[in-house]
Amino acid sequence: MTVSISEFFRETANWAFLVIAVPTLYAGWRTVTSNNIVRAVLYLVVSLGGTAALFFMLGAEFVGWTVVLVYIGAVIILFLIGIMITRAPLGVEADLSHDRSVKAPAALLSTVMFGVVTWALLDAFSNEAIAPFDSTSTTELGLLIFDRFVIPFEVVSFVLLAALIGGIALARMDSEAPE
Amino acid sequence: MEWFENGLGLSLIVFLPAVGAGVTLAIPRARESMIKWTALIFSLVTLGLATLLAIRFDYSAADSHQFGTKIDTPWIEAINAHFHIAVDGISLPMVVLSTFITVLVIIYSWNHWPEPHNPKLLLAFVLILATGMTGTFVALDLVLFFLFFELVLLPMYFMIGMWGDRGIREVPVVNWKIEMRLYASLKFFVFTLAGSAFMLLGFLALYFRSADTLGYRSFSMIELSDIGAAGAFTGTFAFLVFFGLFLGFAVKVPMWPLHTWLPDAHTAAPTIGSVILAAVLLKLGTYGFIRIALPILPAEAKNWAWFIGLLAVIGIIYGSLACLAQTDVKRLIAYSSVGHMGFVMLGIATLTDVGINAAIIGMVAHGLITGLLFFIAGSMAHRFHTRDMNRLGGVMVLMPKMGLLLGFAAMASLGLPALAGFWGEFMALMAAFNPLDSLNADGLFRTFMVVGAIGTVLTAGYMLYMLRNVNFGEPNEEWIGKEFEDVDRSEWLAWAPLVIGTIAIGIFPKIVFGATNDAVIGLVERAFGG
Amino acid sequence: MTIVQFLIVGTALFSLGLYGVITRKNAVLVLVSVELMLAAVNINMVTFDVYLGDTLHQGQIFSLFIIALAAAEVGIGIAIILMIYRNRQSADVDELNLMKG
Amino acid sequence: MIQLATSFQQLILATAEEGSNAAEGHGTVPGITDGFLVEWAWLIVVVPLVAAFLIAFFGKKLPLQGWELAFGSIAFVGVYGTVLFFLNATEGIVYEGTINVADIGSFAIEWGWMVDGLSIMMYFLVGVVGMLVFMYAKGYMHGDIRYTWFFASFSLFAGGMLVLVSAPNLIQLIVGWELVGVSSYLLIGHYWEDFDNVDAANKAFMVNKVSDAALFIGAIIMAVSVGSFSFDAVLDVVVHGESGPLSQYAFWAGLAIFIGAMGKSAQFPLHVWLPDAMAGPTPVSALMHAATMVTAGVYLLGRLFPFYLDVSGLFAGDVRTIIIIVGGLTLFLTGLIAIVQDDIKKVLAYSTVSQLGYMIAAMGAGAYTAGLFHLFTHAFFKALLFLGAGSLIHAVHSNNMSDMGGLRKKMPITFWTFIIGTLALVGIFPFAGFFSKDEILASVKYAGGDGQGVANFILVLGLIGAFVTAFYMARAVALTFFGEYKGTAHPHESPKSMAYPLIGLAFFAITAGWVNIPGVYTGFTDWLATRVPLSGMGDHHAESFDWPVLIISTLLVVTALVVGWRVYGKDADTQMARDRIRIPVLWPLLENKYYIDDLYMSGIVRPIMGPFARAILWIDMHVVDGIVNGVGLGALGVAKGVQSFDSNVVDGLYNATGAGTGAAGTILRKSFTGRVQQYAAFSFVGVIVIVVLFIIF
Repeated sequence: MTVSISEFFRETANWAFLVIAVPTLYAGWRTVTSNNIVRAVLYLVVSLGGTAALFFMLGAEFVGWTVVLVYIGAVIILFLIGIMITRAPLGVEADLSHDRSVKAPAALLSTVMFGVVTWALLDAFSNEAIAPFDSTSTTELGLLIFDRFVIPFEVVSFVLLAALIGGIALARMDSEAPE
Repeated sequence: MEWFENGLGLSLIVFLPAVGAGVTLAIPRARESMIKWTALIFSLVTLGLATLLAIRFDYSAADSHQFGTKIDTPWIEAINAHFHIAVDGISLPMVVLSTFITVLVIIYSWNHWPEPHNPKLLLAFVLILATGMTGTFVALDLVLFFLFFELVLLPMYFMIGMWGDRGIREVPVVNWKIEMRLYASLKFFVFTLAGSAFMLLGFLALYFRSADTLGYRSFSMIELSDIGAAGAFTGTFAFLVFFGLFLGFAVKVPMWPLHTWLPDAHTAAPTIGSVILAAVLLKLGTYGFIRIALPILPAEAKNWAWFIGLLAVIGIIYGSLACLAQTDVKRLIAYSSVGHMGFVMLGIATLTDVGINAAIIGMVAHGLITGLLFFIAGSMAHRFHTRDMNRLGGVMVLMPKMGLLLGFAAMASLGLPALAGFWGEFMALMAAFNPLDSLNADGLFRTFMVVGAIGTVLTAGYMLYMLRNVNFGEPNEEWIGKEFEDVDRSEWLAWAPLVIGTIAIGIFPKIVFGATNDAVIGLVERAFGG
Repeated sequence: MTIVQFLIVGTALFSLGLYGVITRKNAVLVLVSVELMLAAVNINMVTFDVYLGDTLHQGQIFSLFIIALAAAEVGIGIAIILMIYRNRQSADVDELNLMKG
Repeated sequence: MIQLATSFQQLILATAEEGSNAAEGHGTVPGITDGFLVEWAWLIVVVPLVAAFLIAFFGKKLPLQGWELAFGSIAFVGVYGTVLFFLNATEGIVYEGTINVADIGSFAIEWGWMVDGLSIMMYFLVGVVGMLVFMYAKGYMHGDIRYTWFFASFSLFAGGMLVLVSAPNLIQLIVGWELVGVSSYLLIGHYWEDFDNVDAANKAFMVNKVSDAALFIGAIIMAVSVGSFSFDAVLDVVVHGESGPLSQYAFWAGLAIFIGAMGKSAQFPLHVWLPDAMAGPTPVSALMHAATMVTAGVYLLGRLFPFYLDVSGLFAGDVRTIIIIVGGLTLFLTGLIAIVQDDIKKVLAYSTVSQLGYMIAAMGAGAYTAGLFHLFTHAFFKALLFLGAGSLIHAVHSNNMSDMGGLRKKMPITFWTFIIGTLALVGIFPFAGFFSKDEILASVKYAGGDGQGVANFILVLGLIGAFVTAFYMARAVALTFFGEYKGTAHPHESPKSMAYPLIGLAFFAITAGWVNIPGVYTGFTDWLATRVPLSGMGDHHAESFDWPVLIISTLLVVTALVVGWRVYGKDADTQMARDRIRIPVLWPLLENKYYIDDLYMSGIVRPIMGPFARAILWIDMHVVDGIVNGVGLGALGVAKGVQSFDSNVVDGLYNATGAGTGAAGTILRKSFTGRVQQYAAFSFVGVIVIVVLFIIF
C-alpha cells in the first residue's frame, strides 16, 4: 500500500476522475437498491454514462461513444419497454427486492468480493501509473476489427442476428398453454 | 493438386459432412427430397474426396503421415493444442470405411424412415456423426482427437433416444420397466462418457508430464509417441494413464465386461443407427488403442497385454454363448460384435505387426459385414414388425433375395475364408501363437489362441442357429398369405457395395494390408523394437 | 493517475451488480444488474488495454464485442421475460422455481 | 486424371510384378516345367467359380436353366485335367504359379495354382467324375424347385474343391477347405423347408468347423514356425531335416492338422456328419460326399506327407501312430454300422467312411501311393454306387431298401453297373478296388514289419473290414435287386442322361486300378512322385503283390459275399430280411451308431445351446449388467436416502434436540430452493475462494 492520499489529490486529473467515479458508483448503488423500477433504470443510465466518461478519460473514445449509443440509446429503451409490457409496478412503494434475509448475505458477499479483489489489485498493481488522454483513433480500431478480428466480428454478428430472430420468435410465440 | 495435399483435402473430408448437416438443417422440413439429395450429395462428395485420398496416397510411404496440415497450425495456443490432421496407412482404411458407410446409410434411409418421421434431423445427425468419425481417425492431436471422439456421442444419443425402439424393457435386478430407447440411449451415453472422462484424465496427465522430457507441454500424438517410445512414461504414472486410456477405449470397443451398453444400444437404435454404431463407432476404441495407447505407453502396453488378451478371449467365448441364447435377431448380432471385437483386441494384445494388421482388417471387415447384418435385420424388422426368431422363419420362401443376403452376411460373419471376416480372425489367432517376444507370454497367448479357435466354432454355431430359425423351414402361419416386398432398390444400392467389398477384401486383402502393413510394422518397430 | 483507481471503480460496480443480481426480485431488474456487471468488466478491459499499451487494442475490441453481446442478451432476456410474463402473469423471479430441489 | 490414378495403379502393378516373380518358383521344386498349359492352369480353378456366379445371377434366363454353364465349366476342367494327366504321365509336370495378394508382417499371402502329380490327379478326378455326375444330375434333378440354384451351388463346390487341391500354401488350402464346406452346407440343406435337412446341414458344417478350428491351429503353428504359409517352405525344412521351431512344435502341428483332416474325411469320432449329409440330393452325395470332398483330408495328408513320414525323426512321425489307429478304427467300426442300415444311401455313406478309414490308415502306415491310389479308384466306384442308388431312389421314390427288391429285371443298366461297382468296392480281381485295397493292406503289413507295431493290429482290422464290406454290399445288392418288389411306385429304368454316366463310371470302376499293378505296370506311383523326392525318403511301395495278404483278403471277401447271399439272398422278399441276423447287444449298439451322436447331442451341443448359453445370458443380464444398473440404482438410492434423511432424520432431530441442528437442516434444505440467483451467489462464493487461494499461494 504505497498509495499516498495526498499524492493522489495533487494531480488535477484525479479530481476529474473523482467527479466522474463518485456519481457513477452512487448511481450504481441506486440502480440496485431503488424501489422505483423506472428510476432504477434511469440510474443505470447515469451509471453507464459515468462509465462512458471513464472511457473518455482513458482515451478509449470509440468504446465510450458505443456505450453511449448502444446502451444509453438502445438498451435502456428496451428495458423501459420491457418494464411497461410486463406491467411492473411503477409506484415508489413497490417491493422490488427480496427481504433482509437475502439482502444481508448478498451485501456480505458483495463486500467480501469487493474487498478481496481490491486487495488483490492493490497487491498486484499498487502504484502503476498510466498515461491518460492518449486517445486511440477510431480508424485504428476499425482497421483492427476488419483485419485481425474479422472472424470474431462475424461470429458476433451472427449471434446478434440469431438473437434478433430468436427474440422475435420468442416474443411472437403464442402462449397456448397458460397455467 | 497442391491444395489437396496440404491438408485442405483432408479437412474437407472431415468437415464437409458437418457443413452438409448445416445446409440440411437450413432446408425447410417440408422439402423432403431436397433434404435427402443434399445430404446424399454432401456424403458422396466426401466419399469422392476420400477415394481421391486413397488413390493419391503414397503406399510406398504408408508409414508417414500424408495429406496433413502443418504441425505448426496452432489451434488453442494457451494449451499448445494444434489443429493437426493427417492420414497414414493405419487411418486411411478407417477414413474410407467411415465415409463409405455414411453414403450407404443415407442411401438406405431413402425410403426407410424410422418413426417419428423427421428426415431432416436424422440426416443432419448422420452427417455430424460422419464428421466426428473421420475426424477421430485423422486427428493427430489429443485435444482434437478427444473433441471428435466426443462429437459422435451426442448425435448417436439423440438417434437412439428419438428414433429408438419404443418397446418396454424390463431390467432385471433393479426391476425397472422403462422404454427401451430411453434406457439404451442413457446407458450408451453414461458408459461412453464415463469412459472418456478417464481417457481425458489420461490425456491431461500425458500433457503435463510431457514437459519433463520435451521442455514444453504437448498434446501432439507424434511427439508423445516419440518420447513414449524413448521411455518417458514409466512406473505408477504410466500405469494410471494407461488405465485411464484403457477405460475410455475399452468401453467404446466394447471389451468384456464393459460391453453391456452395446446390446441395448444396438437393439434399440434405428437401423441406420445400429449400422453406424457397429460399422464405425466401435472402431474408434480399437483405433485409439492402436494410435494412442500402444505407441505412447509401449512399456505399459506390454504389462497390460496379457490382461487385454484375457478380456478379449473371454469376450469371444462369452459373446458367442450369449448369442446362442438369444431370440432377438438384432440382439444376437449385437452380441456377435462383442465376440468379433474380441478377435480384434486379441490381435492388438499380441503387440505384433501381424496382430495389429489383423486388428485393422478385422475392424474393416466387421464394419462391412456387421453393417450388412444390421441393415438386413433392420429391413426384416421393418417388414415383419418383430425381431423374434421364434416367430420368424422361412424367409427364404417369403423373400428369397433377402434370405440369400442374410445367408451371405452370416457366412461372412462366421469368418468364411475368401471373405473379409476370415483375415481378421485367422491372423489374430496366428499372432496369438507368436506374440511379441519380450512379453514372455507365449504359453498364455497360445492358450488364448486355442480358446479363440473354439470361439470360431461357437461363432459358426450361433450364425447357423440364426440362419436355421430365420431363413429356413416353412414360414410361420401368421405370415402366410401376406405379401412381403423382397429387397427393394435403395436396399440393393446400399447393400451391394457391402457385399462387393466383403468379397473383394476377402479375395484381395491387399486392399487393406497394402495400406496398413508398412505403417503397422513401423509402429511396432518404434514402440516395441520390432 | 494510477491504474488501480480505475480498477477499483470497476470492482465496485461489479460488486454492486452482483448485489443487485442476488437481491432483485423483478426479472428486468436482474438483467439491469447484469448490465452493470458487464459495464464493470468493460472498464477493466479498457483500463488494462491502456495500461499495457497493446498495439492490437484487444481490450477495447473485446469490450466492443461484450457490448454487442450484451445488447443481444438484453434482447433475448426481455423476450424470455415477456414469454414468462404471458404465461404466469408475473415477472417475479421467485416464481421461477421449477428447479427447486 | 491420369496422374490421379498413378499411385493406385502402382499398387496393382506392384502386385502383378511380385506375382510373376514369385511364379518363378522356390528352391525345393526340381525341374520346373513351363509352357502354356501349366501357366494357364489357373483357369481350372477360376472357370467353375465364375460359372457358379453366372448361374446364380443369370442361370434362370438360359435355355437349360444354367445346367449348360455348370456342365460346360466342369467339362472344361475334365478335359484340361485329362490333358494334364496324360502330359504328366508322359513327361512329368511340376509347376507352381502364385499371385501375391497381401503382405502381413513378414508373411506373404498368395493365391496360386499348383500343377504337380498330386494336384493333377485331383483335377482329373474332380473333372471327370464331376462331368459324369453333372450329366447325371441333369436328369436326376429334373423338375426340382431350385434346379438352377442347385447347379450354382454345385459349381461353387467344384470351384472350391479345385481351389483346395490347387493350393500351393496353407491359406489357400483353408480357403478351399471352407468353401467346399459351405457348398456342402448349401447342398445338404438343399431342401431346407424340412428342418431335418437343415439340421443335417448344420451338423455337417459344425463338425467340420470343429475340425477346421484344429486345422487353423495346425496351419498357424506350421506357418509361424517356418515363417511362410507355402507348402514348399514347409517341405523344404522337412526334406533337409532342419531342427528348429517346426521340429519343436511338429507333434502339435501334425496332430492339429490331422484333426482337421479327420473332420473333412469323416474319421471316427468326427464321422457323424457324413451319414446325415445324405439328406442332400444323390448327385451331391456321389460327387462330394463320396468321390472328392471327403477325400480332401487324405489329400492334405498326402500334400504334407514328408512331414508325417518324418525320415529325419524330427517331425510328426509320432502322429502317424495316431493316424493309423484312427484310420483302422474308422474302417472297422463304421463298416459294421453299414450292416444295420435300411437306407441305401446310408449304407453307402458308412461304406464311404469305412473306405476313407482305409486311406487314412494307409497314410498312417507311411504308404503315400497306396492311400492316394485308393482315393483315386474309390472316387470312381463309390460315385458309381451312389449314382446307381440314386437311380433306384429315382425309380421307387424311397431311400429304403425295404421298399425295393427285385429291381434286377426292371432296371438292367442300373443293376449291372451297380454289380460292377460292388465288385470294385469289395475288391475282386480285376476290378479297381482289388488293386488299391490290396496295396493298402500290403503297406500296412509292411509298416508292421518295419517297426510300427500297431500296424499289425490294424492289418487284422483291415482284413476284417474287407469281410464286413463284402458282407454289407452283398446284403444291399440282395435286398434291392433280388427277391420281390416291396414298394408301391412303378419302377422303370432311368433316362439316358442318367444311364450313360453310370456306364462311364463303370468303365473307370473296372479299369482305374490297372494303372498301378505291382510287377506289371506302376505308372501311378511315378505320376504322384514327381513333386517330392519320396523314393529317397523311404516311402514304401510294393514292387510285387504281397501274396499271403492277397489270398487271405480275397478268400475273406468271397466268403463274405457267399455268407451275405446265404443270409439275405435266399428269401430277400420277406419284409424282415434286413433284421435277419440280430445279434443281441451288438445290434442295438450298431443301430444307435455307438451312441456317439447321442453323446455329442446330450454331452456337448445341448448343454452349450441350452443351460450354458442361458447361464451366460443370465449372468450378463443380472450380474454384469446388474452391477451397472445397481450402481445407477445406488446413486438414486443415495439421492433418495439424502432426501429422507433430510426430511425424517434431520427434521426429527430438529424436533428432538433443538434449534441448532434444525437450523443446519433448514439451511441445507434452503440450498435447494431452485432460485437461480442463489446459485449465482454460490458460484461467486466459489470465485472468491479461488481468488483468495490464488493470492495466498
